[in-house]
Amino acid sequence: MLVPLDEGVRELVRDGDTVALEGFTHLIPVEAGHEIIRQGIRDLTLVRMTPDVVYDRMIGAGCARKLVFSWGGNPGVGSLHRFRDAVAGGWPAPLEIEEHSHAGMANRYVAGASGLPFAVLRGYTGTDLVGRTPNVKAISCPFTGEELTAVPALNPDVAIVHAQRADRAGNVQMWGITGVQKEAVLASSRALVTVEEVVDELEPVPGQVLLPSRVVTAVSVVPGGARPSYTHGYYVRDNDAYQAWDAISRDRERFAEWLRTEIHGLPPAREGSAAKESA
Amino acid sequence: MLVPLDEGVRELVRDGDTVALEGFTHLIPVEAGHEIIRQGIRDLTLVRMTPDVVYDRMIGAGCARKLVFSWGGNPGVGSLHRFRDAVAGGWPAPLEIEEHSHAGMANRYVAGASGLPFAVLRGYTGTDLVGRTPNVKAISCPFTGEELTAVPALNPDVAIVHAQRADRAGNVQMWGITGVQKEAVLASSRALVTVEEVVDELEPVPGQVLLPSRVVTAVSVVPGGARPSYTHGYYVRDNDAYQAWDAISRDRERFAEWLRTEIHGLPPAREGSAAKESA
Amino acid sequence: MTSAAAEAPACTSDEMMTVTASRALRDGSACFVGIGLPSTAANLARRTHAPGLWMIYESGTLGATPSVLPLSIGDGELAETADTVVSVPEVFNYWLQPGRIDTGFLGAAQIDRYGNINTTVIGDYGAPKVRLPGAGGAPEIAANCREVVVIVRQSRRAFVESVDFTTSVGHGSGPGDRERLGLRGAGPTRVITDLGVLEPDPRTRELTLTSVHPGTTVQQVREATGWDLAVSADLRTTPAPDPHELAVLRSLTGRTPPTHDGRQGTR
Amino acid sequence: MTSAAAEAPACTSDEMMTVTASRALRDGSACFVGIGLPSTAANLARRTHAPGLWMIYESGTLGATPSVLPLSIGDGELAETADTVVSVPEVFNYWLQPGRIDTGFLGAAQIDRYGNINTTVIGDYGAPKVRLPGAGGAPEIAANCREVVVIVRQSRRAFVESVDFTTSVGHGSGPGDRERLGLRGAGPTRVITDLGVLEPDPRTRELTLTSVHPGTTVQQVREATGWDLAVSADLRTTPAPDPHELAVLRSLTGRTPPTHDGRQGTR
Repeated sequence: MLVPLDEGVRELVRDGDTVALEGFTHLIPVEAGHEIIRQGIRDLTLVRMTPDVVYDRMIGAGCARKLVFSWGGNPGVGSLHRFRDAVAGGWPAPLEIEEHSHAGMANRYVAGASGLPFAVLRGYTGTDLVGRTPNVKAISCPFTGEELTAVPALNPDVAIVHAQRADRAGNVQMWGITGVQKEAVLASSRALVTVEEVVDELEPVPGQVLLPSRVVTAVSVVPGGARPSYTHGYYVRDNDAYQAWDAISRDRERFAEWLRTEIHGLPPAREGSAAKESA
Repeated sequence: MLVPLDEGVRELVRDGDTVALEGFTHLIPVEAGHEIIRQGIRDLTLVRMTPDVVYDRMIGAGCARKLVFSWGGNPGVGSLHRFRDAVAGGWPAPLEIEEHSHAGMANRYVAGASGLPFAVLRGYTGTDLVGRTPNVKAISCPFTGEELTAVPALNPDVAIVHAQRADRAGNVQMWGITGVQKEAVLASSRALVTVEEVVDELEPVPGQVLLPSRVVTAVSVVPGGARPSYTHGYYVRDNDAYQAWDAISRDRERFAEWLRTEIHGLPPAREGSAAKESA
Repeated sequence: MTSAAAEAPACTSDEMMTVTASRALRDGSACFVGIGLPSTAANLARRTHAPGLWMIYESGTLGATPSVLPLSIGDGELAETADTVVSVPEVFNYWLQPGRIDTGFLGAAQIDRYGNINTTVIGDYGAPKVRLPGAGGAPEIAANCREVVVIVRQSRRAFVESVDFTTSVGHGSGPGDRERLGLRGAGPTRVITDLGVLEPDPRTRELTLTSVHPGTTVQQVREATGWDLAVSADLRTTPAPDPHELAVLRSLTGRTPPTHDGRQGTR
Repeated sequence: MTSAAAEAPACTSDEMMTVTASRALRDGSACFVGIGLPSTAANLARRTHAPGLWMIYESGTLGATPSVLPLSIGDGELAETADTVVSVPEVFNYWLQPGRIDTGFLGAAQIDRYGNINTTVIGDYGAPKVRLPGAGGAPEIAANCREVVVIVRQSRRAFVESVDFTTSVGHGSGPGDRERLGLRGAGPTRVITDLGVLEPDPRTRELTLTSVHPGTTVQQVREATGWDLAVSADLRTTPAPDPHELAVLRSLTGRTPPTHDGRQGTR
């Protein structure tokens, strides 16, 4: 149950999997994403309502074949340049996209968590999202005849989320803004949770979401594992890092250098003088 | 917003309304039900997943025309005799019934709270519940073709629930087992909440459900308003009262006497010697 | 040790039934628990061979570990001792419906030879002889748990050729019916009574006597059954409760106030 | 007091736009707030004429009262100051979808004469000129809020004859379209720009200039619009920000770290 992050990723995430690293601004499992890059995992279908810098990095590193999402941006800053480059420039590989609205994605996870093949909502109608994916269809209410929208369940192979803490049995506790993480975990075949710490007893906290250990496949202790996003009660959001990402990610070479030094821990490739400061 | 219970019931509950007094063993709005009896409100369609002694009393007192439910009993004791007598004996008035499963009722409230005309679930299939109401229908998944079950939304005129406390603005806080009360309130046109107390500040509590004042029509302070059920953190369940109800409710006359003395505060009708101890 | 059964203390037929039901629960499994005999059996299992049993009550308490038997599915102690308390819609939609629960325990007012259950009405629906509490969580427990264990006292009144109302589907009218109806769990795998244990025949799905409790004859069981009860070629005698099981059971029920009479089926 | 406008301190066109947007929010109403200009306007309203404004961010914070402008829809201070934090599915299903929200604030990369909005892509979907963040909460905000207010800087690049992609439906292709599509909210009732205010004509649903900001000419607005912009017969001049509004706005933005550049539309 409690495993080092590299082992957790190795055992749970396979080439070609559909993987959801969820988090809504808060509690984003960034370190787990970095580990996926480090292990060179390929052909992933990445799922997330709000792909941000960690998906930008994974896409830029060539881990993804497809992205299923509803809003892709660098929150508070602007665009995701690696995402844009993959979509518009096919670099480093073409990226297939399937896009939805937030309401649609949230309900797809709910259906997945509920063991239903689809969900019903008032949404999408009249938008051009409808024509771009077979995964939005009309459905009639069998009682009123009213026409509504159906979206299919999302059931990823693996959900990866970050939380404040877990106990030794693998029960996981998170609080603050908890987004759609419970549904993502319940909808997935396997779940990897990175946590700030392991404690003997999970003292109840107002607003908590508790994931019972039986729906958690593995827990890895990764203090700071959500940086540059934040962990409520542990550390705040590093807004400068989001801003800095804009410049790093604009340029393919600068991004490649960042990958080399920051993710793979290799010495800088371009600057002879900096080569001694290996990470 | 803050009104005495009699005023709250008078303003929110009208003859012929569809009314849901919800509560799942815990936090049952018993006193509000008694006030409905006291005011002689008639022709109600009563909705509740688990009608228990308070609905037995309301049915016996002639408030109800119809009951929509999924399990009607005296929890831990046995049957509801007034309910049985109304269904089988038509006393004091015939009671129309529409019955569902818990999963169906819960999802009907969810659809009502969500502004959808229906909900989808895996349920009812193959049971005789299906033939007894038009409110269960088959529905096909537009993606997989799989056949599932649809139930229509429940949108009562009034929801009545009991909670631990409210603040002066009418925000309501409940915790412990909170059942389907949030959904019942959100699904209804009006909501009356009885509370143990009003406080200046609602200190967050683990496991709390908060109902923002904008979905609450009226709050009435009714200490002990859930007795003989319980209010987590305030008082425990009066198991003897549930047991005692079995004997009181078995007999029409004994029930009528109970109504007269306990609800209407009149002197006992049958015992000359007890007539002086008016309530 | 080989003479343990012979040395077992005398016990009532209800105790025999409850202990046998408790043994049906695997350690570490998840169990959807109703009030009454199912709750007693589950709490007994948790205190004997299955300390890791994960009990869900339909009130929303996940992983409750009560110190006394609850009187209702919504007792305060269930909430206080649970891993977490969720809403009622969440219990049914996120936990029961997707098949996360290994064992569902159900009671019955009537049960037929295919394990179909009635908890709604005896007699005609429109003019009932006895109006029962109704469905509660049972139809979806029967549909969606990986397997269902039914606990019911055996009599011709309860074990009927055909139920007056199908509240919860067992094996329908025989092989292939659950699949045709799209029910994803295995349905009733055991019916545990005060006289013995019935299991669906693997081929016909008809409930078949596979075990009789000590001191009970096959003839007694057949006489308490409203259809021509099949008897397994491999009929066993149910192992008697061991002293530890009985002691724990009696301690549990002894701590339970008298308002709890244990006859409430699924709640 | 009659010369208040004349005495108003000089302000930027963005300040003019933000103050005008804030005035669109009624005290006591519920507002679905996106990051950037909408959030700035809503927080300004709450600190001026609408102290009872109930702000919902799509991260699940209901009734947040942040002391500084949040940098994202999921800032910790939103959770800390909210009446309650709910899950993302709950925000959309229990709060937005049933029509409980009075005003939805949206940004736009492109907007057409019927108030239809594009935040998905500039150019061809398969070979985009600019790939934008996408829909987020916007399609259902536009469908289900009682009314929608759009805040967007006015230019021919943004105000186009026809959007490249309809992310969120405004008034479709004219009268009756929202009803035909089953959209229950009123749709965009105001488009507030740095030059003026556009409102749908009650008859044609076409966006019509109803107010110009002080110092702006109708000609300037028409030149910044990619279609032949209709002008209301009853054209007004937008009241300038009063000193209190400006002081509060500047205090708010002054407390906000520089990473927040206010150009992120709906988040």
